[in-house]
Formats: sequence, C-alpha cells, structure tokens
Amino acid sequence: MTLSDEQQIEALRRMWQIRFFEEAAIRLYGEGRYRGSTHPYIAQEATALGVCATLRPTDQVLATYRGHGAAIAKGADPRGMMAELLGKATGMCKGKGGSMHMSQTDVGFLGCNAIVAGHIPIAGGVALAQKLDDTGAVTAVFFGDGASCEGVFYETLNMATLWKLPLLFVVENNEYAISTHVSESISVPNISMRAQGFGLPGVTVDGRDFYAVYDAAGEAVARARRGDGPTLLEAKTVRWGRHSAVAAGPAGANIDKWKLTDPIPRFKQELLQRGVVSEAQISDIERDAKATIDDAVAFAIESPYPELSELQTDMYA
Amino acid sequence: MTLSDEQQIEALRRMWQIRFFEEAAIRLYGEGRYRGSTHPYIAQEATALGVCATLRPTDQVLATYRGHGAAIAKGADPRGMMAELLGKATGMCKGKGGSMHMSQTDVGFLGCNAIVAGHIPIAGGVALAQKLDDTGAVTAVFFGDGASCEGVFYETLNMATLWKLPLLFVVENNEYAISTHVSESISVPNISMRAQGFGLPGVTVDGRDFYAVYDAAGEAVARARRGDGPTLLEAKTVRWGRHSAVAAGPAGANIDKWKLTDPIPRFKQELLQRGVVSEAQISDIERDAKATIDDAVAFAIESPYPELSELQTDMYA
Amino acid sequence: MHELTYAQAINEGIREEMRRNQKIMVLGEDVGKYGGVFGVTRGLFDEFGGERVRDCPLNEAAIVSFAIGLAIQGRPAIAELEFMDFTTFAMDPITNQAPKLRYFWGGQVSVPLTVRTPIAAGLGFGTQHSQSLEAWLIHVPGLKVAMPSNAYDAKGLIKSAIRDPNPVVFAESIGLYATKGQIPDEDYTIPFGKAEIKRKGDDVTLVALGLLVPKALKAAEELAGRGVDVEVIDPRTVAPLDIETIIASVKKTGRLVIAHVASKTGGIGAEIAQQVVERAFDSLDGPPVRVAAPDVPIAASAQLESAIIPDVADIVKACLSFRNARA
Amino acid sequence: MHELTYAQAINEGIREEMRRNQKIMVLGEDVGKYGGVFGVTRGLFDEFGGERVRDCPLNEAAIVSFAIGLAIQGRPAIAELEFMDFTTFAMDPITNQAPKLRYFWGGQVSVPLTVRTPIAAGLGFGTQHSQSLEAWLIHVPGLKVAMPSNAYDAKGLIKSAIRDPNPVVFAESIGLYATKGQIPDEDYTIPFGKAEIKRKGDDVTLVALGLLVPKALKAAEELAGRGVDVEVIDPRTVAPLDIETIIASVKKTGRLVIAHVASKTGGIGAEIAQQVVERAFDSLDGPPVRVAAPDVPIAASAQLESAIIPDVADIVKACLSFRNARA
Ligand SMILES: Cc1ncc(C[n+]2csc(CCOP(=O)(O)OP(=O)(O)O)c2C)c(N)n1
Ligand SMILES: Cc1ncc(C[n+]2csc(CCOP(=O)(O)OP(=O)(O)O)c2C)c(N)n1
Ligand SMILES: [Mg+2]
Ligand SMILES: [Mg+2]
Repeated sequence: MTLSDEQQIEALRRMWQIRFFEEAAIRLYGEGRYRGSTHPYIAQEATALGVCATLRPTDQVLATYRGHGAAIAKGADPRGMMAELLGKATGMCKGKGGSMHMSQTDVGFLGCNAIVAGHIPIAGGVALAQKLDDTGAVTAVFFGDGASCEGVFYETLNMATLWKLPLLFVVENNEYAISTHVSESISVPNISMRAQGFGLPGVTVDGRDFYAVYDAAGEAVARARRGDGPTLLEAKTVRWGRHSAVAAGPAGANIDKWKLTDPIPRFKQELLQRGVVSEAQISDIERDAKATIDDAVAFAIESPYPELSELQTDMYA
Repeated sequence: MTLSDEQQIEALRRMWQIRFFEEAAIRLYGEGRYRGSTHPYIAQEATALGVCATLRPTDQVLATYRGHGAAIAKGADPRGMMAELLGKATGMCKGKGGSMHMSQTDVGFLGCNAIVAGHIPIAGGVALAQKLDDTGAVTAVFFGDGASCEGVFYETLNMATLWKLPLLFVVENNEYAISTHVSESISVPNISMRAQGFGLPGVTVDGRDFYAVYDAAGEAVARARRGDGPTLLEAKTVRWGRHSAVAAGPAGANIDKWKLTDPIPRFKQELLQRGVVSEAQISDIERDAKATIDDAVAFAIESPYPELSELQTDMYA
Repeated sequence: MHELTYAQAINEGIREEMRRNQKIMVLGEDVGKYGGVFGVTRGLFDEFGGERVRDCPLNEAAIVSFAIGLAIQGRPAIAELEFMDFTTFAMDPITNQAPKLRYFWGGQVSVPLTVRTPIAAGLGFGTQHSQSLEAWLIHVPGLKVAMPSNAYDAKGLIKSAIRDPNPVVFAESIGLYATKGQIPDEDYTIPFGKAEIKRKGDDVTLVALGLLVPKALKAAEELAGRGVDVEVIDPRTVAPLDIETIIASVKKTGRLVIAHVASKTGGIGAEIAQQVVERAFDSLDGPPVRVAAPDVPIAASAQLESAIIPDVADIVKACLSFRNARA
Repeated sequence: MHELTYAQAINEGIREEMRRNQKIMVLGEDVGKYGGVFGVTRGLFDEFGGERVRDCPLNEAAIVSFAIGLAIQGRPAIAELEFMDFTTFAMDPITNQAPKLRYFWGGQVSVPLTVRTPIAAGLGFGTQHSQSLEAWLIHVPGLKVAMPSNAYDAKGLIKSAIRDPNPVVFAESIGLYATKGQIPDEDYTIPFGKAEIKRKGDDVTLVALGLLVPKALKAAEELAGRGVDVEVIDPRTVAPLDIETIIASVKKTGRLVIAHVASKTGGIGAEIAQQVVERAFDSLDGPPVRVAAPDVPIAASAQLESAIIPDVADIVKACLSFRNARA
C-alpha cells in the first residue's frame, strides 16, 4: 500500500482535529459545561491515524473511553462528537453516551466503551461477522496497556488466532493505567510479546511515528484481508500527563518529555521533508482543523439538551 | 531431590487408591447412591502423584472438579472423601460439597472447585500469602486444557510472574474439555507455550509418566521455593472416555488407546525395573489400596446423612 | 401436532429460526458436534455446519461478547452458557454491554442476542451449579428474561427470543428438559410479557416460575381436593412481566402466593409482590406469601438439597396459610 | 472528636485496622502510591508499604480472587473495585467463591474478605459507571453488604467489615466522599444488621440507602414544615438487614417509603417492602412506596441523568402520596 499525498494531508488534518478537540474537551470540562470525565487522546494522535489510514470506510473500529482520537481518525463528525460530549440532543448518541461512549456506526466507528477491555471480545465478534460476510473487511480494536491485563483480551487473542479472524489488536502502550506503570502491571517488557503465547504475530512500533504505525498496521491489515488472521500491534507512546480531566495531578510522562515526543510536529516535519506539503499549506491545514473544532464547539454549545422523553427511547429496537 | 523407595511405594499405593476410588465413584453413581455428577481422574493418576511427591505437607494444592486424584495425592482421607461423595454427615465437607467441592485443609488440600478455572486466581492469592509468610511453602494448582482458556488463568499467569509467586501451574492436557478437542480450542500446539507470552518457564511432559512429571515438578517447585517465581507445567495425558459419570457416550480417547497408555502398569513396570519393589510387594500394595477404598465405601454407605439443621451451619464464621 | 420434550422443543425452535434466517448463529461450549451438554443443540451442527453452530473455547465472557459483536453486525446470535451459575463470568457483556449499547449509542444499533442457559436446581450438582439467578437480570434495564415451564412455551418463547432485536436471557430448567408436550406442526411464537393462566381459580392466585409451574399445578389439584380453588399463573417471561394478568387475578382472589426456586431474599417474589401491593392493596386479604429456597448456598447432599428446593408441599402450605381462608 | 470526610473516615478505619492486625492487606488498581482513584487509600502505601498495600494489574476477577486466597490463608484482605459497575468482571469470585467456600467445605475455612467499591450515581459518568448494584448482592446467601451514608458510619462499618471473618461488599457513595462528620478519637465499630433511626417521626417511615439518606433527611425537614412527621431510617447494612427496626417504625406510622438510587424493578425496595408487608400488613395504611431510578440505563447527559437519580423532591412527593395522610 502506498499513501497518496491527499491521504497524508488528511492524516495531518485529523491529527490536528484530535488535538484541538481534546484541548477543547479539557477546557469545556473546566468551564463546567459537562460532568463525568473525559480522557484526552493528546500525544497519541499518530497511532489512531497511522492505523486508520490503512482502513476502508467499510472496515470497523472499536475503541476505549480514550477513543475520541480513533473516532476522528475513522471519520466521525466532530460536531456530533462535541455535542455528545456536552450531553446535547444533537450528539452522535443523542447525549446518552457522553465522552466515554461516542460512536458513529455509519462511518464504521463502533464506539468507545467505558468498561476497560469490554470491547475487545465484542470486536472479535465483529471480525467474525466480517469473516463470514467474506467481503475482505477488517476490524481494528484500540485499547491500552492496562486493558491488556484483563482476561477477555487473552480470550480474544486465542479465539481470533484459532479462527483466523480479520482483527487488528492495537494496544496503545502509553506506559500508564491511571497511576500504574507497565513495569508494575505487565510481566513482559513489550506487550507485543503476549502474542508469542498465542501464535499470532506481535509487533512493537513507535506509536508517535505515523509512518511506522502505518507500515506495521498496513502489513497486519493486508494479512487480515488475505484471511491469514489477526496481529497484535503494540504502539509505544506517552500520556500527556493526567489520566483524565478529573484525575489528580500528573502521573504519566511529564510535559517536557511529552513536548519532545509530540507526534504532530514530528509528522509535520516529515511531510515537509518528503515534500508532500509546504509550510504555507501546513498552516492552512492547522487553521482549517482549528476552525472545524471551533465550529463543533459552537454547534455543541448552541445545541439543545435532550427532551426528558428521550429517557425512555432507544432502550429497545 | 531424590525419591526414597518409600515415597515411590506410597506413590503407587495412592495411584491405586485413586483408581479404585474413581471406579467406586462411578459404580456408586450407577447404583443411584448420589446425584449430581462425578468426574473421574482415571488415567491421569501419574500427574497428581508426580506433582504431589515433590510437595511438603505444608504446601498447598488446589484442584478442579476432577480433583479426587489431587486430593488423595495430597493425603486426603479416602473415608472422608467417599462419605462426601455420597453426601454424608461424615464427609470431609459434611456432605455440603459433594464430588466437585471436596477439600481437606489440614493436609493442605484447598479443595476442588466446580467453576472451571475459578480456583486458579485463588491459588494465586494463596501463593502470595506463602510468599509473605516466607516459609518456603509453595502452591500447586491443577486444571485442565479447557480451563486454560478462561481469562482468569492468564490474569494469574501475569500476576504470578510479576510478583514471583511460589506457584506451580499444572495444566492437565487430556485433550478434551467435555467434547471439545484442544485443536478446536487452543491456538498453540502446546499449552506450555502460553508461558512465552508471560515470561515464565513453560514445560510439557508426558503426564502418564510419573518420573517425568516428578522431575519437571521438582524443578519448578525448587525454583518457586528459591523465590524465582512460577512455572507452567503441562502434563499431556488422556481421558478415560466420558467426561463425567453423567456425560453422554465417550468423546475422549477410546478405551483401547487408554489401556495402552495406562500410567499405573507403566509405573509398576518402572518400579520393578528400578528394583524398588518386588512383584509380591506390588500385589500387596494393590490389595492394600483396594482395601482402603472398600473400607471407605463401606464407611460412606453406613454413615448417616446430615441433619437438616446442618443447612444453616457453616455459612458464617 | 407432534410430541416433543422441552429440550427438543427448544431445539426445534432454534432449528426453524435458523432455517428462516441464514444469518442466525449459535455459539457456546460443546454446542456443535456434541449437541450441547444437555443435548439441546443436537443435530444443528449437522444441518447448519460448524460456521453457524460454533464450538467455542471454554470462556464465557468472550462467548457472549463475540455474540454481541455478531448481533450488532446484523447476525442474530444465540450464545449458550452451560449452567446459569456461569453467567458470573459473562456478567459484563450480559449486563454492561448487551442491554446498554443501543441506548448509549442513541439507537444506532440493535442487539439481537439470545443467551440460553439452564438452571440446574434440585439435581445434586452442588452450590456452584444449582442457582436460579433471574433476579439479577430483571434488575438490568434493557434486558429481557424468559423462563419457560413447558415444551410448548419453550418453543414459542425461544422463537420470539431469537426474532427479538433486543438481548434476551433464556433461562431453561434442566429439571424440565425431559417433560413432554404437544407441539403444533405450524409455525407459532409466544409473545414476551404475556402470562398464561394455567388453571382458573377463585381463592388464591399462585404465580409460579419455570420448574415450579408443574409443581404449582400439582399443588392446585391437591388443594382443590381440600376445597381451595387456586388460580395458577405462569408469567413465562419475567422481564417484561405481565403484571396486569396477576393483578386482575388478585383482585378476584384477594390472595397471592409466588413460588420460585431462587433463594428468597432479593428474589423475584419480592418484586412481584410489591408490584401487586402497589396496585391492588385494597384487594388483598393479607400479605403476599413467598415460596422460595431458604437463604443458604445449595448443599450437594441430596437430603439437604431437597429441603432447600421448594416442593409441592411447600406450595400447598403457603396456599393454606391465609388467615381467613375462604374455603 | 475530630472532623473527617466520608472518604477520610474510611481511610482512617482501614489504617487503624491495618495497625491492629499486621496480616491485613489492601489490593486493587491504583490503591498504592496513588492512593486510589478517589483518594480513599491515600497514605496507606507510605505507612504500610507496597507488600501490604498492593497495586494490581487491571484485572478485577483476579484481584478479588487473590484476595480470597489471602483470606483463606488467614490474611484479611480488602480489595477495591474502582466503580461498582466493575463488579461484573468479578462476579464469580464475589458470588460463587467468597460467600460459598466456607459452606461447601463444611466450615473448614473462613473468608475475611472486604470488597470496597463506590457507587457513582449522579455524577455524569454514563451508564457503565453509575450503577448501584446492591440488589444483586443481597440475593447471594453468605454475602454481607454495607452501604454507609455518612462519615461516622463509614468508619465504624469499614472496621466491622474488616474484622468480620466473612465476605463483605462495602458499597461507598462517591457523592458522599466529601461530606464531613465528627469522628470520636477512640476506637469504635458499628455492628452489621443494626439500623439507625436518623430522625424520629410519627407519620411516615422513610427508609433510605446510602446517597439518599442525606436527601431523605432534607425531605423530612421540608415535610415537617408541611406538618408531616417523618421517621427516617438508615439500615446501614442491607445484608444483614435490620428489618425489626423498620417494622417497629411502620407499626407506629402505618406508612412506608423506601428510597434508593438503584433502578426500581428488582431493587432492594421491593425486598424491604415485602418483608414489611409480610410481617406488618395490618399496620399498613396503604402500600409501601418506592422511590428509585426509573428502569432505564443511566444516560450521560446531565439533564437526563438528573431526571433519573432520585432527589429530595421525589422523596417528598412519595411521602405525601398516601391517600389518608394524617397530617
Ligand atoms: C473494567 C474496568 N476496570 C477499571 C476501570 C477504571 N479505569 C478507567 S481507565 C483505567 C486505566 C486504563 O489504562 P489503559 O488501558 O492503559 O488505558 P489508558 O488510560 O492509558 O489509555 C482504569 C483502571 C474501568 N473503566 N473498567
Ligand atoms: C466456568 C465454567 N464453565 C463451564 C463449566 C462446565 N464444564 C465443566 S467441566 C468442563 C470442561 C473442562 O475441561 P478441562 O478444563 O479440559 O478439564 P477436564 O474435564 O478435561 O479435566 C466444562 C466446560 C464449568 N463447570 N465452569
Ligand atoms: Mg495506558
Ligand atoms: Mg481436558
């Protein structure tokens, strides 16, 4: 697979959208515009884009509560997302889901899930459906290092390998599960090594490097489309600092380290070096992404809250 | 570690006891002397004895519903077991546990468990307690190939490795979980390979070979006592035929194959070759084991059922 | 008409639905070639093949979750858990995922999931294999729960469950698997939320669930001999629950007995009683009476267990317990 | 006396018990250096070290199971689940293992286990982070369940829970963590199964759980202004449940309201109501009234959620709903 210039430009645009979306999400939380919590995807943008750039609209993505990045990367509408965050009737889930349950099935984004790892075996079922449909579609499931400790992850590794499902496990190792460092929770140095116990390929890449992620994901997706089964892809990354908008002080990587490894400037640099874009174009893309999110925020703020009658809808089909 | 002659003789005696116990259990079930079910350990005796011969009285063993073998191997009283099977007041659990919940804590047998794999993480906690007690004691947990698919098994592999617990995982791969062959349920050829994804040693041995099990278990136990952490020991074995006394027709290995690989004649043969016992002694041991079980059966049959007032006891300490 | 056991009736219901809709799948432990540990899926593997009747590794959480994944991709999925006690391993997908996904995604998907699982109460399997846990499930908004008491209902309800675009837990009773019933030759379904009055009566309303319905009918017969005319109601599904039929009956009889095999405290009996009390307080001669297992783990010993699981005599006694018995 | 928040009171209770008994352990996600996601275990790691205050990988089933293993080896264990909704992953150890082991082993072990877990209802976390699931747990024979409503009780009850040689689920309310109370300087415990009458009254008996106790007291004050004299009872533990105190009150007032944040159907309200109806039917002026969340998943949107979680106004309304209100 080769990436067109437009694809790379679109990837940068979405990386910016994610960054601005999350910054807005934190700001709006601070302003008391919604309750609960939100889990910023800041600093992990290259992983979502690197993976989703290998996917087709008919492929499926499932993500965790830290899933706004995957949503935008898969093409979800920032307006619907922002309105959802604020609990508005115009939200993609009518305000019923909030930050941790965003989904937009018509672009193949089968949602965030607030139960850590709960979505991994569901993704297995989605991939099984794809295999039976035999259309060459694949599923990518995003989850964290912490999630990789839950039993259902291993159960799914086993079943997906056994049944050769078109499934891409994307574990985003940002070193922390809330406060717990991977060295205190995972018995092997790389999470991709889990694959050795299950008989599927396991690969570790720098999750802050768009191209590295793209290449590894591309290979895994091609393998899956061929019917050769799943791959465990570990994207090593860092967390901006706080686990969530409500979590107490930084426990993750500190902001200086973060700035050095920010995937967006890095990707920008590479795009310039590769001659894909000019400096001027880059400013345009950044401005455009900003405008998209500003518009989404305005839309979300102006939107009405759901009617109370909505409490009773959507329970049963 | 070297085995004394007495230890080897005792191992043979207990293998016979297990065999006779299980034959009696099947017969008594057929006679309608108890309800529910029972899961014979027949043909797997060498594994329980090979492992338990490496253990001290203060070590702990946890097992599945197919756990009568582990119980006898760890020194549980056949009378208490047989009475438990028949639901009698003199049963080791006062009749409240039945076939699938036998336990005798004063010999370090922390019971059978009827939830497949449910006992594996409990064994992890027991091993953690031992590590904190720092007495060099270890825990061995027995479970089947089927159980190795449950998420809690992997969760425990991870935690035990991370915390270097004195835990010996003994997976008895008898090829079947009820009707499901390992090739249909496990994504790698040997279950011991799971260890590779978790960073602990994984070993596969012929579970019908007492000495092979003993040697591998001995190494693992020594490692655990030294504080070097857990080992995953896979004992390859066969199932006599039916999953349980109630299960429909044989789905496991057929009886001809089973006879060829019967661990008891094999062990007998080796004992003779090694000059540990004479033919005459062997007959005595067999007769003695038979007498023990016959006595247990008589004891169990003669014992009274629990009083109805027992319904309300033992709920709270 | 043809005669089938309760187990065969469920089998026939699944089979017919799988013929109607090629997308329907069966997943579980031993459901394939082996036909299920209690034989309920027997023959489905031969007819529909291993792709659609799929033996799974031994992992309940993943089985139900995979079924959810299939369901939200438009493939109605039937997952089997070998005993209801093992719902404990699948509680997350059963309660946090299946019944909530549609809601928290604002209606973007439907979840045509059926989780079949049998209750083994009274068979001597011991405390981890004998529980009737429907009370947990009725407390989960978005989940439907069926508890068939006979072959005819079992077939009609399993077909409704499979056709339902929403998650259903289908709680079978092993103690009923061998009971026989007459099954119409033509296609039929039984709607959820519609109780059946199994026997008309004027003196006591007796609501019984699953395994206890046949026992309730026996009790009613015995009571008739003693001049007490019992109306026996089988809710058939407990979520949704047809409380209207129960209330209408209580308005006539003034007395309510509820019988289930689950332990008493926190059981469904309390919920049914309170709904009736809320809406028909003035019609009641006295408090509703619960017949249920005592609040103890279920002992394996046959003698102990038979004292735990409610029987005909317990039901009779409850029906005679009203102070001003009319009869 | 000293002032502590509800969260600090639990912390102090755990701390004191850990000082009393060196064998006591704490296990959970983020319970160590971080001090717990809601700060309840803050400082314990520093005082007792990482061996006894143990950060675990993210796996609830293993955490609770390990705690059981420790408990049966004589080490009372306190396991934390970060939200009560995650009990779904640990349902097997919580319901099939901890409360049954002693029984099915005929009394050979005791299981001094405390599972601490907070209820997040009303905080906008959405449907998988907002459930109050105590109704599941009271249906499990062998399990005890505490639901403290204030700092004083929280400390006394956590100490009892830890000393109890039996498994306890200790359900905290995040909405109460910051509420303050006066704590005696000397050691005290609060026994399980002993309700507290928070306010005496003659007209209505109002039983409230956890988060709703303060709301019930506010409602009672408002009602007093309207001439309705409400007796507010906080059961403090729901298993065992001090039904005697509730019945004694109802015999006086003739009216019962039960308020909980869990959804109505299958909730504890039904159980309490039915126990009262069974034993004090003739004292009741009318049916017990339940104040509870409606039977829907809990939506994230603040507007929707606030309509779901019962509030003071809902309680007031319920207390005024009796036909022949005496006041
Ligand atoms: C089953 C479950 N357990 C615990 C939590 C609480 N929790 C939310 S996020 C989180 C940490 C997850 O860490 P990781 O998987 O590494 O993802 P990250 O936050 O780093 O993206 C925890 C423990 C939860 N939501 N679900
Ligand atoms: C959690 C759980 N799921 C399913 C069962 C039903 N069941 C009992 S034994 C068994 C097969 C276990 O196979 P394996 O672990 O290989 O042990 P074996 O019977 O071969 O000794 C199953 C599925 C159970 N008891 N518990
Ligand atoms: Mg992480
Ligand atoms: Mg096996």
